[in-house]
Amino acid sequence: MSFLKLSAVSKAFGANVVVKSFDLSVRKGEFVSFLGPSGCGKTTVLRMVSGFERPTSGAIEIGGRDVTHLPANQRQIGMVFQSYALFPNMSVFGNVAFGLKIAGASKPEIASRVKEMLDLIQLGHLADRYPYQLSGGQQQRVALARALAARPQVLLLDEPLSALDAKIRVSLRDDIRAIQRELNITTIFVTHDQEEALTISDRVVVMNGGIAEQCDTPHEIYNRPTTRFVAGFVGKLNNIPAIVVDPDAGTVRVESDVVTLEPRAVAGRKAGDPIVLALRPEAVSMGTRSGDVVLEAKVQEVYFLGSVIRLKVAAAGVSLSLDIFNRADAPPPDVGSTTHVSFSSHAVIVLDS
Amino acid sequence: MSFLKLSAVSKAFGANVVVKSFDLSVRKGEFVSFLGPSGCGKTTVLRMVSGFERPTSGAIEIGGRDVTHLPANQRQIGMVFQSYALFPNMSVFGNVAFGLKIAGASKPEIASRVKEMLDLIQLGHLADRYPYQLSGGQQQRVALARALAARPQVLLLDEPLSALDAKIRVSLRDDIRAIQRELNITTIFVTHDQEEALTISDRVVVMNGGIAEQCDTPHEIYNRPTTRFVAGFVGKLNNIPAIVVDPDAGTVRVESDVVTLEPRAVAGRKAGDPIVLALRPEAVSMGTRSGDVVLEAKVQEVYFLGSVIRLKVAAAGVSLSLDIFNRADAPPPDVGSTTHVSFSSHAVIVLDS
Amino acid sequence: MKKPFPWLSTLIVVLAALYFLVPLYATFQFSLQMKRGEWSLAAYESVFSSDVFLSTLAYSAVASLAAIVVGAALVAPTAYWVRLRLPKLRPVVEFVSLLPLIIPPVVLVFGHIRMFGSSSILPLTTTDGGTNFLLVSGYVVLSLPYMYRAVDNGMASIDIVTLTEAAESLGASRARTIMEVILPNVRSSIISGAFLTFSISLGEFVLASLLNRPAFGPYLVQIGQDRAYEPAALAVMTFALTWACMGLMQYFATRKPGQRVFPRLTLALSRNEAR
Amino acid sequence: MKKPFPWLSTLIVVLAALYFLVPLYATFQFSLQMKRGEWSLAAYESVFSSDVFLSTLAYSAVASLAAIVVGAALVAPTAYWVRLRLPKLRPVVEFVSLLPLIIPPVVLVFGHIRMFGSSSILPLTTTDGGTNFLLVSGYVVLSLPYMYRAVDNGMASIDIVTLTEAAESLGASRARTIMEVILPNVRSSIISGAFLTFSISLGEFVLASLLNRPAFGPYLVQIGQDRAYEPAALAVMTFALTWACMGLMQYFATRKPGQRVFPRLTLALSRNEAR
Repeated sequence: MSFLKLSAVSKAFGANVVVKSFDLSVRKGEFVSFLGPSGCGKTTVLRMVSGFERPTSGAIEIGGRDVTHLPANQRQIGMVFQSYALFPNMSVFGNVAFGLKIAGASKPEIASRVKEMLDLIQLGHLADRYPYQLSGGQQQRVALARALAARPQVLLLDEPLSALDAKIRVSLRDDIRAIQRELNITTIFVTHDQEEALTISDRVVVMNGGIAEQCDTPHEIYNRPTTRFVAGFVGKLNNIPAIVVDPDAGTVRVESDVVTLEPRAVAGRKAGDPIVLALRPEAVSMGTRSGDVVLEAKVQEVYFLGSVIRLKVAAAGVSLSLDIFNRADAPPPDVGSTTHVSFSSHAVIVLDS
Repeated sequence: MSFLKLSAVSKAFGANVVVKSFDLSVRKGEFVSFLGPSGCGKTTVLRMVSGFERPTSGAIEIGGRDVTHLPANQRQIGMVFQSYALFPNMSVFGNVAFGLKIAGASKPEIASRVKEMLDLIQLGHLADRYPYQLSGGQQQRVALARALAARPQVLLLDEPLSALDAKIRVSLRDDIRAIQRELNITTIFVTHDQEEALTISDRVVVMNGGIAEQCDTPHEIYNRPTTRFVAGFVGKLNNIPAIVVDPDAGTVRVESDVVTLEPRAVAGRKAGDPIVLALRPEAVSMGTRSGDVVLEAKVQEVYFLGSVIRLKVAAAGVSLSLDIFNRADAPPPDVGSTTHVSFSSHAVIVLDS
Repeated sequence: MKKPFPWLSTLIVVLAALYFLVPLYATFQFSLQMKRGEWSLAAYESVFSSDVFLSTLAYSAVASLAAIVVGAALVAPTAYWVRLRLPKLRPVVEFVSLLPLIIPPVVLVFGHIRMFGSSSILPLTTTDGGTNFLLVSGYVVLSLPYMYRAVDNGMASIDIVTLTEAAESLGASRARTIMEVILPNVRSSIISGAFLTFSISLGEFVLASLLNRPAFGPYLVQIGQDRAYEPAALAVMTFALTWACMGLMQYFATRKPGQRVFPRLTLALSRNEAR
Repeated sequence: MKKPFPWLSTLIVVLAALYFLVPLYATFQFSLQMKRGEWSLAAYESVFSSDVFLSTLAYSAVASLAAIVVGAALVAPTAYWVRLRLPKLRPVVEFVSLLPLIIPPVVLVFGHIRMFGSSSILPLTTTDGGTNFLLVSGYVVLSLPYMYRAVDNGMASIDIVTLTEAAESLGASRARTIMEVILPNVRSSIISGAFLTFSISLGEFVLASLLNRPAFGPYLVQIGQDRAYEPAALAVMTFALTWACMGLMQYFATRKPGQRVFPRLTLALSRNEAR
């Protein structure tokens, strides 16, 4: 049962087609992220759902009702903006109460609902403050409470974390997710940050050039990208050139070694075809014991990121990135040292050369 | 042999002491980062090295010469600012040539040196552009070339990456490090981002309240923090409450289990003392086989970050974070499932309760 | 680097202050000397006892207030609409709003007289009401640059587009958005524009004189040519009045809900300490 | 949401345009009718053949240029120094710079006459040179708000403090920093301030008239009272001149090295497309 439904929605500004025949079904209570580079159309789709832009063609349904031609103020949406957009002339209480006042709620009703929302975002003690007296993170929490107060049908988040510092970004991200689950509210979240999208979502829609390239769970998007764009845009990818030896046996040649993959990975290719074996950095391990494919390697760079150490090694004629966990008792390998790296042939994604 | 030396440098603005008796020795060609929260005095120290602020007391030496009372324009420094600060009225060539012109270099000398610098930052083809025609990342590269063109004695970087997008931030960070190594230039880098500081530096100075809390290699800072502030500020830390059982044997009680640590970790404590066992998320593993301390745990939250999956589990009466690598063939554990987590007693940092 | 004491800039600030204050003080001193050999407020009494003073002041005050009402009613919705729906036109509208600043009022009046003179289709200058209408229109035009700038700056500081969208997403109608979200946030800008309009219109000479209106500006000039001590008293009073207007304007322009009176100074101070 | 055609705003823009254009057109038409029954430039010829026209125009032009030079020399270093070293004083300096806008020129002149009159220590009004000096000083003060705003806005847009530090870190002396980094980047702002000063001073009436100077403003008003067709011709020419000034100002104010002539319009258009 889809609660929010976009059917073949397109949007053109003049001759510039920004969104091309976009389809999406979102279940009640689901959290869906739109992820993509700037200009990919993700914000335009959100603005069409909110009613700030009108689709050139296609239809939008919320809760079974066609809202395609409904103005924004009749759609019962809650929206959170990148710039917070709190009303500067109103206190925190006034901001959160605004939607309820518009809806004609009674005074005691408003007071109790606002208190409930402020407690939810843990800012009950700041009800009398004005927006300019709050930090960015606090303002965005209030904006979230304001959007949720009037019990909207859909919550729309337009890069709500982009203006915040790294630490606050992470903590507010977790809070948004917790609140969304608690209220079971259908949510669309627009972001250009892949970590945000992967962490927070039930499903991620990866967009590019106005088209939805893939729409799936974070784990699938990351581990089984269906298009080359998704594979390159989400996460880091090592590309090892290889040549198909025997497609039926699943054997390919990497440098001078012959490696056996699952036959279905090279299905449909001919012997001698050049291909690319794509591997995530965490799928490659130091040493010889972690997989069935072992390569000789030379350490080129060591990036100490904190909990993770990212190594750049030369192997199979290319430069590979691999991630290992920091160990307090073992400093990272030295630049220039030689070692072996290994990976499991199951972890390989085969792409065209 | 220290090339840049700060001796008991202090700085007060009126009654407000921002930097307190700061000592530092930097070797020729070393890359040192100042890391700390905003207001910790890191930028003020940098500005005293550059000559934009004058120390209230103490002395600064560069290359064996006392520069404490030298104005900024006679210190032969190269500085890169957060806001790029390119001269808008000059082309890329003009910006990079500015310092050389001031130094009185000849025209052919300037032309060849500017070309060399622009090739170094891979923007040789944009010499005739003006700053407003460049992206943020390109502008900051030009600013770097401008700072290096006149062969300064010290390179000072004041949060040069803060204004850039995540992806460009990472790639420019690696480029800065590579260029710094190639030129072997003594460098001070100010940042509030711990990942930046850990990745790029030979040594990191963690600052707080105008004081250098710890000054060591990234690996030491991260794995062997000497103060509670450093332990909490750099990286994420799990805190498990425990009680000392026998300090000589190194035994402590966690919940109802007795755990044996290295005796030196609890040296100087008495039986019955409450302590905190601090652990990095990557030091805790799923399952029972990765260490000598095993705890029962229940999965509370799963954050899919991409290459790393961060789990929050309830164990030993507290909430623990632990990091595991993503596996394409095994989805992350479900929220609510029970499991075991284990860690090595060597990885534990003992802190006061 | 040490910060040398800024001699040059201090000198300039002191000179600028002297340039205002010394003439003012001289004028003030002179205004007290109407009675030979003693300090007195006689000049001020003389001014206040004049019927012409009171009537011209009242006339100009009413005309200025009318100009404020008309100006605000024209400018505020235009600026809002242009920012919301026609951002491409903003440079054009800004340009138009600046025109009155550089077209000498004389030209404006010639145009009006030609347009609405006794031989035109709409002979406004032949009646008192018509001429008053022309004067107010002229004041509206003269104050347009200041009013538009003030209101537009006010709107620039609050991101009108996103606030409008936020209010709409919460169910507010356009009218309610304007009344409860937009206007309260630019009210201080409109008020500061109003004070500027008031001070400009009150002492205006050329327009009032060419339209032959019994306004305060021509009265000031007339007195300046005929008397000795009264003009000094008038100058001092006008100065005090405009100073008060300016102070009120600053107060309203920078005030936020629940904020102190001199927030900008406080802000600058605290920003400096934070480094 | 669909965007309804903005009737209200279009109406306002059209009305505002009419308010400027119709009188201008009427004036222009009238200026061509000096010879009965035919269109001619006779009014313009009559104006240009007048010695007074040429001499007053020349006098005012020279006075305006002097005011520009003095104003820029005062304002640019002050604004730079205040931003660089005395950021706390910025609200105060801005406030002072706005004062001339709201103190009627009449008050300024009274102060001057009192201060520098025949009975004062420095009797400037008794000599031609002294009175000219007072007039130029007055123009400098009158144009202070515009000049300061223009230059200060120019400096705001380029982060003067960091650019100064960047130049210093590269070894530049303060003088070299100002000449090669600061001035080139605010030159366009100074020029646009200069054009505003020029248009304000050229047609100024009250100051010139009270100081009894042979300036263009009083000549305009005199002609307006005495003649019929010439003032119309003058008005049209003044309008054309100020329009040209304004166009040049916009051009310089928005130009960047290597940029097109109407960058702001282009910018607005491309920004809209980017969404």
